[in-house]
Amino acid sequence: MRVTVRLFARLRDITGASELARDLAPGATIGTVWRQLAGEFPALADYERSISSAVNADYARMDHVLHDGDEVAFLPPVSGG
Amino acid sequence: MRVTVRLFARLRDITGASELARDLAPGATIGTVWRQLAGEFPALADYERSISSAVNADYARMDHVLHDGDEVAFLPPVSGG
Amino acid sequence: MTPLLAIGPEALELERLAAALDASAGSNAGADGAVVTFLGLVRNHNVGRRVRYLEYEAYAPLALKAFERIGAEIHERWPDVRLALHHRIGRLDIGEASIAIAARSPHRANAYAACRYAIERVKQIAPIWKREFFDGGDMWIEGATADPDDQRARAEAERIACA
Amino acid sequence: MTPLLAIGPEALELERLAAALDASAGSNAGADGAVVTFLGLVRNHNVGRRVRYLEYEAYAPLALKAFERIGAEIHERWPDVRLALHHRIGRLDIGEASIAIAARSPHRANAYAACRYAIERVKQIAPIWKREFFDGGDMWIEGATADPDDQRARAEAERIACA
Repeated sequence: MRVTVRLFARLRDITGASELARDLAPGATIGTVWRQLAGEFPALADYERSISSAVNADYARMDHVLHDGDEVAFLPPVSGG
Repeated sequence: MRVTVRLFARLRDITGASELARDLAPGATIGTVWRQLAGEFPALADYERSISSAVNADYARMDHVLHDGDEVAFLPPVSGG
Repeated sequence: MTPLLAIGPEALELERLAAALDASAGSNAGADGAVVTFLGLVRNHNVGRRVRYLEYEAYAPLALKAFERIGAEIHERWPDVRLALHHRIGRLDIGEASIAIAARSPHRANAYAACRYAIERVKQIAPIWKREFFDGGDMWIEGATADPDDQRARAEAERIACA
Repeated sequence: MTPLLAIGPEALELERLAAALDASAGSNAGADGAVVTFLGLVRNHNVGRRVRYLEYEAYAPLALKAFERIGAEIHERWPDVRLALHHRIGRLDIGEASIAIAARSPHRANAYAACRYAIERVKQIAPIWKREFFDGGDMWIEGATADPDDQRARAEAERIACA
């Protein structure tokens, strides 16, 4: 299955992309995607404990199981307001 | 000596005047004026403990000694805002 | 130019207060990160009475001095806050604003606290009265005995402001 | 018509939020006695850096849902408050407003508390980031790890709101 990954702020700078496509095995979770990305971009490791994640524009935990066509987002600590 | 007395809100309704002139003996205080008015308008007695007073548009206590030409004001409990 | 402190019959506008604060900031305006404003509106009911309209009366010169005093208290307690405060008098219909306050500061905590403190102090010490015209009659509303030197009242306003 | 909750590149105006709240009140508008607003402004310095301008970025659809969640939390905690909240994105110069919040209620205590709570919660859970361009460089500002289910963070926002 295939998901779209959205990256924001410094995560986007690190990966050089605001949007990536990734192919996953069935049963993959948000965490699966994160570990895959962290393997490709070691600088992401800094964010291991501080990122939030979302699926289809709703907050979701790392153990959330993904489906084909999902939009996964990784969010560094926020600074709005 | 002569002072002007300003009355507001229900004090004005009770006395029927927003401004009165009063002749006073030397050494008279704000309290002197108040007791004089309370003698003329018994309904003012209700305000004995709740009024505030001012002289020349500055808050002043009842024992404040008046001078010729002063403007004395009596203020019922306030309700601005 | 709009003054920072005012009392009069004109309708109140937040934009005018904000502009007055902007102008008063001068070259230091860029240091401010927060503006908190308060509008007091005439409500259509009060303790079970259906209110038709209000009439506000003030001892205007003393009211302005009370506003200045409140501004000085705020300057003492929150030196980085600048304040604008306008009160309206005369007849006010339901939904109209009787008071508009704006507090501007580098940090939001002080702007919130000062804005709240200002309205509490106005209710304590500004020589202003409202007469309520309701279905079936009218009456003067009487709240606090005004005593600007009452430190207990001032402390209570600070407590409410969550300072 | 202006929506109550919004995120976009347009300049923020308090009057638009106030009008949106007015309109949303409908026939019940006359019951409200207080409107409290907050504007967050871009400051010209931050922890010793001279700031030139900011760029705000957001995950807009999730940001709107976060605003809705904050609105629901406020409705639960202060049922008589109605809220409007607009956040700006894109480049913002010094003194421009990045966020505008308005809370309207029959009583001022709830309007103040809800308005303060809203900005604290935005800083906790809205997926929005600012990049600071200062003399000598630029950097993404990173604040709180967004977790809308963190009840400790929510309790902290209530505490700060002095509720």
